[in-house]
Amino acid sequence: MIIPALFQAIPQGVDYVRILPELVLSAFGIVVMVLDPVIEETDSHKTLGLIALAGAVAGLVSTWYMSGFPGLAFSNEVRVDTFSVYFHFLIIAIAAVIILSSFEYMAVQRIRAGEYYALVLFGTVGMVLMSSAVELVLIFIALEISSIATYILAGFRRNDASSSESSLKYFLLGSFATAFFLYGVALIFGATGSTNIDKITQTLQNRPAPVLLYVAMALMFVGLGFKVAAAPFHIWTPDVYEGAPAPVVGFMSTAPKAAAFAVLLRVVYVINAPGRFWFLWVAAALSMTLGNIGALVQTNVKRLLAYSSIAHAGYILVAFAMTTSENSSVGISAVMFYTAAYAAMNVGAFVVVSHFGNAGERYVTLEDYEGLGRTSPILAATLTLFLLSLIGIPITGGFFAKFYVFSAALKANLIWLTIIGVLNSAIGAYYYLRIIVVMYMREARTEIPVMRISAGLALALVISVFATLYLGILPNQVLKRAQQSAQDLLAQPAPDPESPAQPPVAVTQHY
Amino acid sequence: MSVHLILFLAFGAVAVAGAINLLAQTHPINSALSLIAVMAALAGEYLLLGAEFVAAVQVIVYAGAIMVLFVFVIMLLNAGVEERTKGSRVAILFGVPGMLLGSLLVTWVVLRYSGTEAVPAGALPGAPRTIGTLLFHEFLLPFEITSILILVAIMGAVVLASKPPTVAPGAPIRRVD
Amino acid sequence: MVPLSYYLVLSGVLFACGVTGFLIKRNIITIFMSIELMLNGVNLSFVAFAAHWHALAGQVFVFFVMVVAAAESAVGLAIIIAVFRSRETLNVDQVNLLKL
Amino acid sequence: MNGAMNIDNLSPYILTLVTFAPLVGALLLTVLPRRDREIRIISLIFSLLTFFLSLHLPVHFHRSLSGFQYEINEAWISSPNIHYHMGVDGISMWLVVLTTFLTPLCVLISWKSIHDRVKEFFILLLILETALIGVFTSLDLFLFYFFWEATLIPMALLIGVFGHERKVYAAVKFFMYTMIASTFMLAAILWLYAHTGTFDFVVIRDQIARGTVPNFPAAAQWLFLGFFIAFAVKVPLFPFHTWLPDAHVEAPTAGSVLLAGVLLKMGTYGMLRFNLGLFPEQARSNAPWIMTLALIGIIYGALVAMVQPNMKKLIAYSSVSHLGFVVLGIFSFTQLGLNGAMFVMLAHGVSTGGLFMLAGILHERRHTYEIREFGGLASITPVYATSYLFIVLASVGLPLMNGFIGEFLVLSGAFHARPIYGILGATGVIWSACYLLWMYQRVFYGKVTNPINNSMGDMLGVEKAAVWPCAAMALVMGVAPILWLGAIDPAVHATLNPIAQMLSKVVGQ
Amino acid sequence: MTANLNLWLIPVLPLAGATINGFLGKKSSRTAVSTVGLFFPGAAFVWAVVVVFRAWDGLPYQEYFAHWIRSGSFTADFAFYLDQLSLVMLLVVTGVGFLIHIYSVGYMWEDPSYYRFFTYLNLFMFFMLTLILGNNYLMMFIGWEGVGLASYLLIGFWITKDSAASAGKKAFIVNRIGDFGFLIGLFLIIEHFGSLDFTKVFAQVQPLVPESSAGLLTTIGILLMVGACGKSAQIPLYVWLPDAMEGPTPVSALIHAATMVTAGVYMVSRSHVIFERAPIALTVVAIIGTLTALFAATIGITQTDIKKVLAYSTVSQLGYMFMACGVGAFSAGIFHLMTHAFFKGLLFLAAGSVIHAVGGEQDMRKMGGLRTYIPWTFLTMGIATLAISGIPPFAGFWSKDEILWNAYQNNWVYWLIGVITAFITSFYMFRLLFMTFFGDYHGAHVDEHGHGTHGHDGHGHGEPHESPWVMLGPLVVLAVLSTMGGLVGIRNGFEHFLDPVFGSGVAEASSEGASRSMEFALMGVSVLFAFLGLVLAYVLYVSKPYLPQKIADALGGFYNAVVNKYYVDEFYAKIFVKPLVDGSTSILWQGIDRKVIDDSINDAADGARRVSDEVRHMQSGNLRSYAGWVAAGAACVIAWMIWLGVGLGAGK
Repeated sequence: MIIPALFQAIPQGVDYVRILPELVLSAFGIVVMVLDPVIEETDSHKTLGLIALAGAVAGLVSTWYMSGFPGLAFSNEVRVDTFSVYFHFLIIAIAAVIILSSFEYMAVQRIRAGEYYALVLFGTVGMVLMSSAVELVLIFIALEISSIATYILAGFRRNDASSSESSLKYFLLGSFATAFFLYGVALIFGATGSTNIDKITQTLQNRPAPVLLYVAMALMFVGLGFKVAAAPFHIWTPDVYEGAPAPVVGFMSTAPKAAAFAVLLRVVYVINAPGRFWFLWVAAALSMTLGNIGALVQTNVKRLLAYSSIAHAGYILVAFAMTTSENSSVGISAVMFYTAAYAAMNVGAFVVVSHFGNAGERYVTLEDYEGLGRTSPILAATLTLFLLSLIGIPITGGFFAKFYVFSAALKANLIWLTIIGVLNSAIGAYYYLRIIVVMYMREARTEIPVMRISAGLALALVISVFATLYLGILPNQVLKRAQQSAQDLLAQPAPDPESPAQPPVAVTQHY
Repeated sequence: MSVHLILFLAFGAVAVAGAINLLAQTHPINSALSLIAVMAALAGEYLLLGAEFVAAVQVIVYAGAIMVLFVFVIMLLNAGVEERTKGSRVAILFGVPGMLLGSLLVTWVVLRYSGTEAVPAGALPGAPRTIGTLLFHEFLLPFEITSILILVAIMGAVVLASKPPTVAPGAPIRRVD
Repeated sequence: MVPLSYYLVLSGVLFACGVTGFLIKRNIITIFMSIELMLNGVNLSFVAFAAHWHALAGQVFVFFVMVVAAAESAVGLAIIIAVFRSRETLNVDQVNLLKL
Repeated sequence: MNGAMNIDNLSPYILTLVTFAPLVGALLLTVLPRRDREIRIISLIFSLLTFFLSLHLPVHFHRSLSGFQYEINEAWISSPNIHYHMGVDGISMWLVVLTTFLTPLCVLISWKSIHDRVKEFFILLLILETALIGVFTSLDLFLFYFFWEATLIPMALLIGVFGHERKVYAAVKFFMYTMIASTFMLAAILWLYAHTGTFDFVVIRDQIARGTVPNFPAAAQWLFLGFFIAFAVKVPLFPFHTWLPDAHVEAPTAGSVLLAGVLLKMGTYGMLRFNLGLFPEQARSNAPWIMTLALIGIIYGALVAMVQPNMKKLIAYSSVSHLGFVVLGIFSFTQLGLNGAMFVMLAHGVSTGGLFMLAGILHERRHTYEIREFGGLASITPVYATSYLFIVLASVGLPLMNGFIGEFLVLSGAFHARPIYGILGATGVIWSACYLLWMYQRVFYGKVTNPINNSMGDMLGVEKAAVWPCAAMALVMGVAPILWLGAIDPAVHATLNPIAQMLSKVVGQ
Repeated sequence: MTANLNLWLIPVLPLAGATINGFLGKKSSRTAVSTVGLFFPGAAFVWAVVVVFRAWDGLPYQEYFAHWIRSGSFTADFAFYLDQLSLVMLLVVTGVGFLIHIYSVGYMWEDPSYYRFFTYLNLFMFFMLTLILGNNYLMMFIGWEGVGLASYLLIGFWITKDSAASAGKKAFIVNRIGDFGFLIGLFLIIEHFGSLDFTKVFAQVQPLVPESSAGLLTTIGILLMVGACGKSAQIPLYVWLPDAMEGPTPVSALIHAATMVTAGVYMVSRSHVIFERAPIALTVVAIIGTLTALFAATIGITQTDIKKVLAYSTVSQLGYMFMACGVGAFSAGIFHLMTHAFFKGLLFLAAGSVIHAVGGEQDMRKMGGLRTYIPWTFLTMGIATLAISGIPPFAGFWSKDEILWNAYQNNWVYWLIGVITAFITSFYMFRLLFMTFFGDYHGAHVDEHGHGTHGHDGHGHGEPHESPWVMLGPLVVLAVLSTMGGLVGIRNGFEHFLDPVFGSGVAEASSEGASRSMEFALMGVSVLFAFLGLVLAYVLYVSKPYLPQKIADALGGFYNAVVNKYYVDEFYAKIFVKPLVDGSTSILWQGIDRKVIDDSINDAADGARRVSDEVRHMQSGNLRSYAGWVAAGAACVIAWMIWLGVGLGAGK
């Protein structure tokens, strides 16, 4: 009796298509992991890197394939729609670029590559799953996969005390925050009797939100706020980013954040989290202000970019503070677009930083960047483009993203938040400008060795530059996707006919 | 006062006492032992709630496996008595009051709003079999994906705990023009 | 018969103890233990709610939490070992290379 | 009312061509090897090409019509509703031509003076040109803001990379001032979009005029101020002007020329196009204090210019003074005043551009702008002295030179608005003579006080080629302003007319 | 309507000369430069004469060329207007101008920047003729400012001389102050009459009744007078003219005596329609004119620089002309303008000849006894002196008499001051003559001056010597004109000629009948005073040369004040220039710009940096602190959410 029941419950083929990217990435991750001890270390950088890259590309292809099969899978735990496809694409693309840029980094830093690439791929699995999961349990596990992978990645520069410190801080605080998140999940479960987002939504539809739900939301905000580095939970960011390897920072400042934003979007808009407005408002304002102000006097480029990532989280949060549903749709697409634009420019920036850092990441202070405009004009120009995008100067994705977010905010009549935001973006311009200033307007005091740009890094840069410019000049396609996603997300969740909904307490009949 | 309540209070008392002892002890081994006590007491609470499987796992996995790992590491690193360094005013000035405020508020909300209806002892029998069915039905994907999690953890442990390469990263690489 | 709220309060107290431990303990391993304590507190809530809602999903959740905790502890202890290697200390107040 | 009609089917792409031709040049330069001579020549070719392309505009312009011409309106981004909408009227057309006119001269004046990072310099210069032209041709507020912000970086880099001793301070100051101010404009633009659903200037203007924008009356004053602050800093209007002297002193010559010649006009153009175009009532009600600030700028700028020991700073402060005239004219709400303001913009671009080039020539030889370093140059470098005097006279506002026409019109307009404005503004004619002639005397007259100067060479061929067109243009504009005013007048009339209509409506109620 | 006169040729010809010399002169020979420089003004003069004959019956005549400014309904075009008034001016300017050009060939021959001089001089002619011929105020303003420019360039002609440059700048700036008034007057005209065309404006003014109190026309009139004060060196803006003597002497003759400085008189006369309807403005004009005449004359007494004496005399004579205008006798003013052009031009040229003769010396105390060395110069200068002193039958007599008569009819005070001034004029002019040409030569015979820096002539001087004929020729012609020029005024012939312009105004009506004898009596008085001046000068400077010093000592402080030109320059420097410069430096630039604006911005930036440093310290690096922040943040969020939840929960 059990066996047939089991078979009955085993998911159908289409279910697997709906997690195909995850499967593909995991498979490649395992291949990398298995091959690692087999291959000579000298070869492993290239070979394993290429396999990982192939995995990421395959992940992109499978995402494309998956996009043809929208719907729910695995007992309504995974939802494939434009929204999740968008984040799949984004996160896997980030991973691909990071892998590309890591070829050189791994070799220069003499880091064993096998685990690194496998961890990137596995981490990516967690992140993409976060974006498509609609079951809090699954979200939690996916979140942990992505978090643990990044904790480890942060500690990969093993000879450097700061790297392990970064890893430790990230790990302890991350777990601390995860506990809050988990507590929130528990209280949601307590408040609604379910952990499936769609069901929670249905449950909450026609009755006032219980007080417990407010507490639950508060705790979830703490956890997710930590993951996206929103003030006042941003505090770990500078230390961790400073110590972690540069490409990893590029990765973890964008991909897990994108995933966390995806979760936050689901939590905020699908569950229609009560009482969120002022929290998000304050968090947005605080993040922007603290991030920008903190960055003003930084001299370490990685740390500076860490503060900037706090500020950018703030800009993204501005778009969260929409209340009515028509504004929500703009807000959601603004978040999504901003995430993509931020990914393009920030990954690019960290790729350049990792290259300039040289062995042991020796050259990461502003002083080291003096005169780079002359010694390494192409990289300096590229970094300038990314920095301009971070400032929000036209023709870059950063500009349009900011523009879009603020236009959404004004549409929702968030006038003060918009003003705080635009003023912040003006102040923020100062510290990005400082990097440009030292690169171009100062002469090098000591000669800093600059490596030749390797092919992988060059390709990574080209992709980042292209993406930054594409999002700035022709944002239409991406915007359309984001807007479609917003529609999908906001549409009331309907049970997928292919996998019949089961009551959450199905097993209780045994009792 | 039913037996049920007495048992609840007893286990609860042990758990809280263990937790406080964890904080109070200065040697990590003592803290670890206190934590084991907490976990054991919680396993008792789980049993009261009918969660047999969970209670068992709590003892085997948590108290057994995980805490052993802790103790092992404590011994490995030869961790001694904690120094009472003054590293953080913030934690004391903001953190602890914040924690107190938060937990008081949550307690108040829980007492006031979560309903006072009693949970009968063994209200929901969580036998391993039913749990297993659930795991392979509804929670198949999380269950499977957990393997990835464990894979990651293993790899991480291997990478981080192994001795770092003795070869430091090479000297700065110069532009080859 | 024990009211649900009792369980929840106990769970909250354990969670709070965990938080306090994180705040006041200096030994990294103990701090990590405090996190485990927080997780345990949450677990109790899950089980209590599961009983309250007659939903076994809560118990399954606890199972997953334990797995995650196990994985975390593996990684966490490895990290602690790595830190100890480079810093020769387990005092968290002395792990402050990265600041400002 | 709606002036937007496509009247010239032959040239819908001309604006795109003109705007992006320099960018194409810049892109071409990026892939070229670092051979300075070729880079200079190619930049010159592209800037000249742009200039000749832009001449298409005035040549085929229908002067009797007041609306936008050479329009192109393509959807760019569907949501938000952003269009690639370009067009020029008699106001913006001349500013485009001014830009394309000055850029080749900038290339020429930089021919010898830039020897380091030549490639970067000309790339930035050409990018800047594209952005500047874009500002004047955009009719979509998003597009406008896009180009508006795009001017910042090339300019800041030109100052910061190719400037003099305190270049970094100046570049950052310039950047931050304008950046912070323009965020207010961004907020205003976004508000308009949120309430009208479009960025199209013409559509928004008509909606506002018809009163169909929700919540507009409550917000109008703030919107007006949002735009105004951005423009006022750019102009720069007292008391937002202190970035200008620093930026000018440190900037390389070509940077100063474009900064004073065109960049500042972005502010006044913005006031004319947006503050007046979109918010006529607010513009009118705010006019008194704005005109007062403009007056303070005129007098204050001139007085401070008078006592500057540094030639470039002096010219910079004179720009503050001259731009005060423009603002005064714009907010006088008279046909005369607005025509004059437009004309001052153009004239100032030409003559101050020329002055900066001349100052640059001096710096090229002596690496200083300090006036006391010089003296008696007239006997050493007669051609230079004569060219300098010519441009000085244009700037002083001698009749038959370009400066006079604009100032006269502005002042008579201001006088009409309120006599005291005209009177106080007219003191500017005294001040400008004071500071410029005094400076000229100290630099050129008397005996050669500094023996080093005896070995100074007179103007070189490229320098003549850069400065003399300015001089010639200054004269032509003074003698035949009708060539310009013919197109400006109807456009100004159209800008003013909605105001007049609206006023009569108000009075009628 | 007359046939097309091609009036445009008259200004454009000198412009062509200026252009050709300006571009090509540097590389051309002096002869070529002189040819060009003389031909074009000469041609202009010829054409002007032709125009006189062709236009005689067709006045007023207008000629339109092109649009200049069109803005809305306001237009100002390139157009010329010719009537009897401009005709007179045309002839004076081209005629005297041409003579001075000829003279300059000799005077400037040795100058290294010979071509530049002719360029500027021709340029001046262009602007002056534009000023005269313009048919609207704006065209007039072109010329008005243009002559200012030419004046600036020519005063500072010797570019290595600092004083010259300062003088040029001063002239320009003081003129600008006048122009400021002029411009505002124009704005008022535009404002109320919508045009600047003479014909259109005057047609609208014509029907207005004279204002009994200060009104629009009065305001316009006074503002125009401010402009005239600047250009024609009247109180309080006369200060630039004496300094302008730094320029080469032909320039002083042409610009600062004969033509440019009279532009103010021309402008006021041109605007007579306005002034006649604004009696208060007229009174202002008269008072300014009268006071200037007296004031400048007194300074003239004590000056020792030959050109400065002439400069103050010019200021004084211009005062006469304004006095004439102020009493409504515009034609008398113009008449004096014309005769003044003759004799003052002559005086300057002769003075130039003297300076030329003594090697650049301008101090009269170092001259003396020159009549034997330079007889022609002495002769012509003597004639001019007689003319300016108002001794019949020389030109000055007729015009000055005309003015005084008209002044007397208006108010005897004007007349009285006028006569006193005439006396002083006569005195200092003869003083000049006597000091220069009589007594013994005090100058050094060796060459001390004139080389390099002064650059006048450059050739050495042993003895004072007579100038070449190219210089003496114009002297002689002007001497003839100074002698005979006044005769056109006999029987009011000149006034009648101008009647079409000014109408048969005051002069005509009152010169009838009974007052005829009065006129003669007054004439006698003034001539008597002129002779008194002559005699006094003779006594003091020829027969008893020790007396002046005694008198000076006796007068003490007052004398010093007069010698120092009443300290007006110092006064202006102290009251206007210095506070302006110091205030701009310390209050505006260093104060407001640096201290207030920049410092507050920098303070804001520093503040941001300090805040940033504070924010940075949140990042203490201590893990437990971080957890503390997170916990505190979490507590806030929880508290807030519970507050919300409870509030909402209670509501439902």
